[in-house]
Amino acid sequence: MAEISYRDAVTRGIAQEMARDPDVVFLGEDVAKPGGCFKATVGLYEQFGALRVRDTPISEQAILGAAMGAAMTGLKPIAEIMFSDFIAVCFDYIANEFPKSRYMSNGQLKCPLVVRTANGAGSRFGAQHSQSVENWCMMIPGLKVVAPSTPRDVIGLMAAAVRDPDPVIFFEHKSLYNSKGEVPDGEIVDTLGSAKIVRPGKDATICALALMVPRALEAAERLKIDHGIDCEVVDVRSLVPLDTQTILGSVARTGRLFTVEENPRLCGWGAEIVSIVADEAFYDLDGPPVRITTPHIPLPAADIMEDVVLPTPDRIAETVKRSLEA
Amino acid sequence: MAEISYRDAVTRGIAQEMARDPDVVFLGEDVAKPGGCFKATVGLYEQFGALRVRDTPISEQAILGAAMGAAMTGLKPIAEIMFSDFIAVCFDYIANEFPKSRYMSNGQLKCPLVVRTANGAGSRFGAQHSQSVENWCMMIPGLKVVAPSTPRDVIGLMAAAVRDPDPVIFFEHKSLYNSKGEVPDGEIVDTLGSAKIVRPGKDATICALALMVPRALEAAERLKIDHGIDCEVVDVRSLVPLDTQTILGSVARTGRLFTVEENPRLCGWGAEIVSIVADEAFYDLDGPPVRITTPHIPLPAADIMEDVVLPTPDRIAETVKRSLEA
Amino acid sequence: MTPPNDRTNGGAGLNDDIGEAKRLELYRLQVVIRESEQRAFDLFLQNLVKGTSHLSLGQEAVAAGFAGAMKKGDLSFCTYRGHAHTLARGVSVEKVLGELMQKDNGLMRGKGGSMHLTSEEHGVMGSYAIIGAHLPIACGAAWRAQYRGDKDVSVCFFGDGTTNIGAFHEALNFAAVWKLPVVFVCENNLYMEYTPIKDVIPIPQPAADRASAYGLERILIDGNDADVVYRTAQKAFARARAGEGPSLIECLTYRHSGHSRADPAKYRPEGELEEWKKRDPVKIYRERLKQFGVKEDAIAEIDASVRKEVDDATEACKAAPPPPLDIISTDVYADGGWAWRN
Amino acid sequence: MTPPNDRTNGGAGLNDDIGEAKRLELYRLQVVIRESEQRAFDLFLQNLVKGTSHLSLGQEAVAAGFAGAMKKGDLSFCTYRGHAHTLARGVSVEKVLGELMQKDNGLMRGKGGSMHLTSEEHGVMGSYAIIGAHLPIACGAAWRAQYRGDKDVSVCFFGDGTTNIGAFHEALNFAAVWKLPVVFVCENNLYMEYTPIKDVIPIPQPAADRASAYGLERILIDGNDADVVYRTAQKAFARARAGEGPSLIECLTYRHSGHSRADPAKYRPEGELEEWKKRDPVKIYRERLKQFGVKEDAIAEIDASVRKEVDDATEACKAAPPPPLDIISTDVYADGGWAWRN
Ligand SMILES: Cc1ncc(C[n+]2csc(CCOP(=O)(O)OP(=O)(O)O)c2C)c(N)n1
Ligand SMILES: Cc1ncc(C[n+]2csc(CCOP(=O)(O)OP(=O)(O)O)c2C)c(N)n1
Ligand SMILES: [Mg+2]
Ligand SMILES: [Mg+2]
Repeated sequence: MAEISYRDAVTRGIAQEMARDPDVVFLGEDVAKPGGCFKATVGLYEQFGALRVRDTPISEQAILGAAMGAAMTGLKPIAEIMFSDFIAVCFDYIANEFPKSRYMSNGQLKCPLVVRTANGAGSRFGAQHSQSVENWCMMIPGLKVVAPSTPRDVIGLMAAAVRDPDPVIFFEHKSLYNSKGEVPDGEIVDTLGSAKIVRPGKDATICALALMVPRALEAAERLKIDHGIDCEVVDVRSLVPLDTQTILGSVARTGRLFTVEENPRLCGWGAEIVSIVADEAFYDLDGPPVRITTPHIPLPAADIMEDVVLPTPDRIAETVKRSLEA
Repeated sequence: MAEISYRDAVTRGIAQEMARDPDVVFLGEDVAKPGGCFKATVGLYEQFGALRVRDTPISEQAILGAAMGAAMTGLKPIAEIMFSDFIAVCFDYIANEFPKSRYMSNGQLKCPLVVRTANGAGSRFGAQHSQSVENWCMMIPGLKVVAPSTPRDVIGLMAAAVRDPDPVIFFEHKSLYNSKGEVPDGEIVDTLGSAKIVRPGKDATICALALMVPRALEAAERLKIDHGIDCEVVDVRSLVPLDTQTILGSVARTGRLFTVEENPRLCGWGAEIVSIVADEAFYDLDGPPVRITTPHIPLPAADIMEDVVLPTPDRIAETVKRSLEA
Repeated sequence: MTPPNDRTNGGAGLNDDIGEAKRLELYRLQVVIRESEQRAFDLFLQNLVKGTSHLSLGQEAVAAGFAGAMKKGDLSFCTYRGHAHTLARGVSVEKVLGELMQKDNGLMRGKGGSMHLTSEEHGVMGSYAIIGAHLPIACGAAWRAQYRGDKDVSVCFFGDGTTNIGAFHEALNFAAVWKLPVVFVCENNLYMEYTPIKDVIPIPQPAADRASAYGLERILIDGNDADVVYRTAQKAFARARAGEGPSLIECLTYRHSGHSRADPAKYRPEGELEEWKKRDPVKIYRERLKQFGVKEDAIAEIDASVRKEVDDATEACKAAPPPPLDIISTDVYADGGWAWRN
Repeated sequence: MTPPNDRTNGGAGLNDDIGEAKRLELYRLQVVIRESEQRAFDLFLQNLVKGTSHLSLGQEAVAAGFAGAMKKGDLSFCTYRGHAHTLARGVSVEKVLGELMQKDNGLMRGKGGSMHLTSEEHGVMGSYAIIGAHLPIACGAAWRAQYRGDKDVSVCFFGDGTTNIGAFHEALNFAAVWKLPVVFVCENNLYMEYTPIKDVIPIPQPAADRASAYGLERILIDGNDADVVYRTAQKAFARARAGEGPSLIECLTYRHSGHSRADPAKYRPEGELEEWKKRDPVKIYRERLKQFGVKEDAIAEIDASVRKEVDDATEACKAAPPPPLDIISTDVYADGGWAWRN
């Protein structure tokens, strides 16, 4: 057991898999000698060498295309897209190539790769470098999508993603890189598609992801202390596969659902979860399911503005309280 | 009044606006001399000339980028992306450029343009040429998104889109190009952001879009005839702005909500509408809100398979009936 | 018709380095493509081909010349106009026509459709319908070969119009910098869908005139002469296998039919098709065989056997059932299923 | 340091076609950039610059030379490394620093941030932070000029690393085919973020060696000599205004600081920075002025007045309030609001 940062967990997670399997290769912009623009891959180049850890030109389509071709023919590539916003410049691979080739070929082709990318706000970078875009991937059939919230999950889910035979988009949260957490020694391998109840509770279910998990937990603490409201917090962790069992089970117990999303309002994963619950557990619900999101706007750069648009523990607590009391 | 095809309505809609305003220009692949790959722009080149109707290289990023630069500096471009699936190769403009420049510049820059594109299934083209991708746009703050279901709406919404000061993504449905409808003579100008109740009813609300509108109407007829179930059908028409008033109003009357989407299951506009209704009109609901969608799969090419994966009138009617009877 | 600035002569000098066996193979491949594509067109007229289809009538020499030079293990990456390349790698006519007719005997049992022909066992690693997408993918397959020390080559086919899309540029640069064993083959058939390529480029040759931007040799060849194509392919493959990096080859050719099934190709200037038909690759090659002493009989025998293969395939496809509906939900994910939830 | 293969000489031959007034302007612009960028760095060290920032220290001559040749109405399209170009068009130091400090007096009142400097009234039509995105956008603005018969030119600045992204290729081809009045300016500062450009291209010059792929002249100039830049810009603008189409200009230069605020630039080989500092554009230009007989006094006066402007701006920014929160929900849509529903 040791306390390490989310940033170091990325390196450790990749290193664990590269050490295990010589077919795991890693490519991206400035990822090798420089160790990545978030310094989340420092040392991999030295440890695994120039053939397995490769810097690329600024050519995101080439990066993802190359990863796909390599995956199709036997390697297990991990490709970095520096900021998740840049998925837009290589979205054809995400939307039309990775997720469709197995199906279109009637199972002849495979695409076992991982795209890891820095997602989310909090760095005052403005509208083109701060987005939470996990929905851009969740809505595409054929992809798997994960977004860990702790160093331990980073390692375990990275291992699961690398070992998975399908394309996995792996969202790391920029504002969590400096966060720390306890991590067991030795190999860690998690499974995709399992949510975690990170705080049990009986009055309401709060589903959160990535940076929103610590915020939901903080809100839950306050609700308990200030108002005696006992929330269950679910770290969704994996959007596809989605652990609907855990979520539906929790709502069955609490009778209320809240989702806390960093992404803008329309068509987010929160809407998906709300829709599933509203359809399949309608009679379990004691009141309206409520989404807490960033408003439907591009993200402002200034700290003072960025801080108020993302869901905060305050806003979460306030929304839950108001809704339960309504 | 005349009966014209949806295809001809596209031409007429564009021609109406080009005739009105010399700043309206039109560009895309094979749109000029050849009149477009769906023959939906035949004659515009002859009518408006080589300076206003321009063929481009196969360079979707250049097409959308050029449209944006022109829009920013005074023109009102209409850009064609031949199949909506190809939005993936120029998604940066859709996701990061068009919708953010006004905001990031604090209102200094504008982006009044229309991207029109052929959306949807039914042509047996397979997974990369048949998708319904209106959600790829709906989820992006700063865009407006429309998808007409009739020739009249094509013209009226095209005019509204061209005159709108914001970027509008205009989804034409491939499988509707041959459909016909009555269209009044003279100029037609609609408004963005208004849904239409195309069939009043009291037992359930069915929200549908584009090709799903005639199918929902057919299902409603059958439900009435076969089971005496009286459905209200709402043609959503505009996803952004979204006419939540009409939808919430309808659900308030009927007590039940169904959405019929062509796009794959996760994070669709149906989820958004369900979530809004579940949150804001929870106590109006007499039973679970239900989404009827294409399953979460890439689209198969073969006719026999394509026909069963899209929501059919049968499946819609069956789902509504089962749900109302549950 | 631009006279191709050949790097390699055709058969003019009676240079018989290719040999009769290979020549007969190249001929056969071209006839298989010709007959199959012609049949596809006939079946379309009978309303038996569903969806779209993009024929390579007139472009047979490119597919045959490259496939003839490929070894087992070499990989093909094709476009929607991929029937020819798929057949050239040895996939049966029945499986190809079956897919066009969206029958259960199709190569992907109707799940992919004509634009996505794939036969992993023949090294046909997919046909891609988004312009340019497969160029980077071919780079990735070549990267694997380089990384593992495998000696196979990835060969990526695309059209003239594809040279203007971003992915073309990214792939060429990437392949050149990493010195990948990939061969990019531009089939310049003078048109994109309905617009001539010359209207949308500022240089005469869409691919060849860009080779230098990637530090590559300018290669522009007669794509209607299978011998020229074959020899060019051999050189490029040898270079790739020797670790010397990618090649970009522009093959001048012409499609005899429209862009896709629905296109009557009215945009062609009068007489253009006729001019090109004089340089019909199958005709050229038939002459070539005769020049090298192959008997008319032997040629006729190939023609007949191919015809029979295509006839048999047609019958088999007509008789084949449509795909069963239960495969709709298979192979979305690797576990065989489509479940996105537990 | 690659010796730039100049098309146009600097001031060596005492060619005074530029004239003293313009030279003083070019000098002043460079000093404004130098002082403002240096100040931005100091403010960052004091924790007063928020978010990221990308300085152009060492690259001042490119911004000054182009802006000096631009007329009112000409449009600039910049990257995240856009402070220099924004200042060069006449935007006040206060507004730029205010945006970096995310204050209400910032150019976009903090809504955009340092990477998106925009001043429509000065023709700065945005700074773009997705590599390559603005090249097609600049084409569009140029298309409008062509369509309307306006005589303005769109000038698009980007880095060496940007030449490998798809949008670069699409824009260059598009501009060349449509003969658009757009000038593409590649500031080759030898590095992308932390990786040298030479590691990721198969040719020596990322932009110049690709000009021929778009039928354009190869233009590679000394980007540290504002006179060279200015003369080259003038020629390209004249060509654009005459309807002769785009130009692609590669300017060799060097950034003295790291890629962005957090980068200590340890990846530079020893001595490289020192070599380039010998060719510091501000130093070169100060010498140039002297060569042309400008008095030390006059130079010192400019230095002092710029320093004062930057000091005053700094104080104003420090004193400025943060933006009010109610602007968060303005200008998502043209009606001023953010409503996506009724
Ligand atoms: C990204 C993208 N844009 C547009 C299309 C539509 N499209 C299909 S084929 C084609 C023409 C391609 O021309 P070329 O590359 O010359 O190939 P050819 O069809 O002549 O073999 C176009 C524009 C597409 N499939 N993908
Ligand atoms: C599409 C995209 N990929 C990657 C990045 C991250 N990034 C920002 S600046 C940069 C380096 C750009 O290098 P260059 O074009 O030489 O410009 P310079 O920073 O040297 O001025 C990179 C990779 C980005 N912003 N957009
Ligand atoms: Mg072509
Ligand atoms: Mg650079």
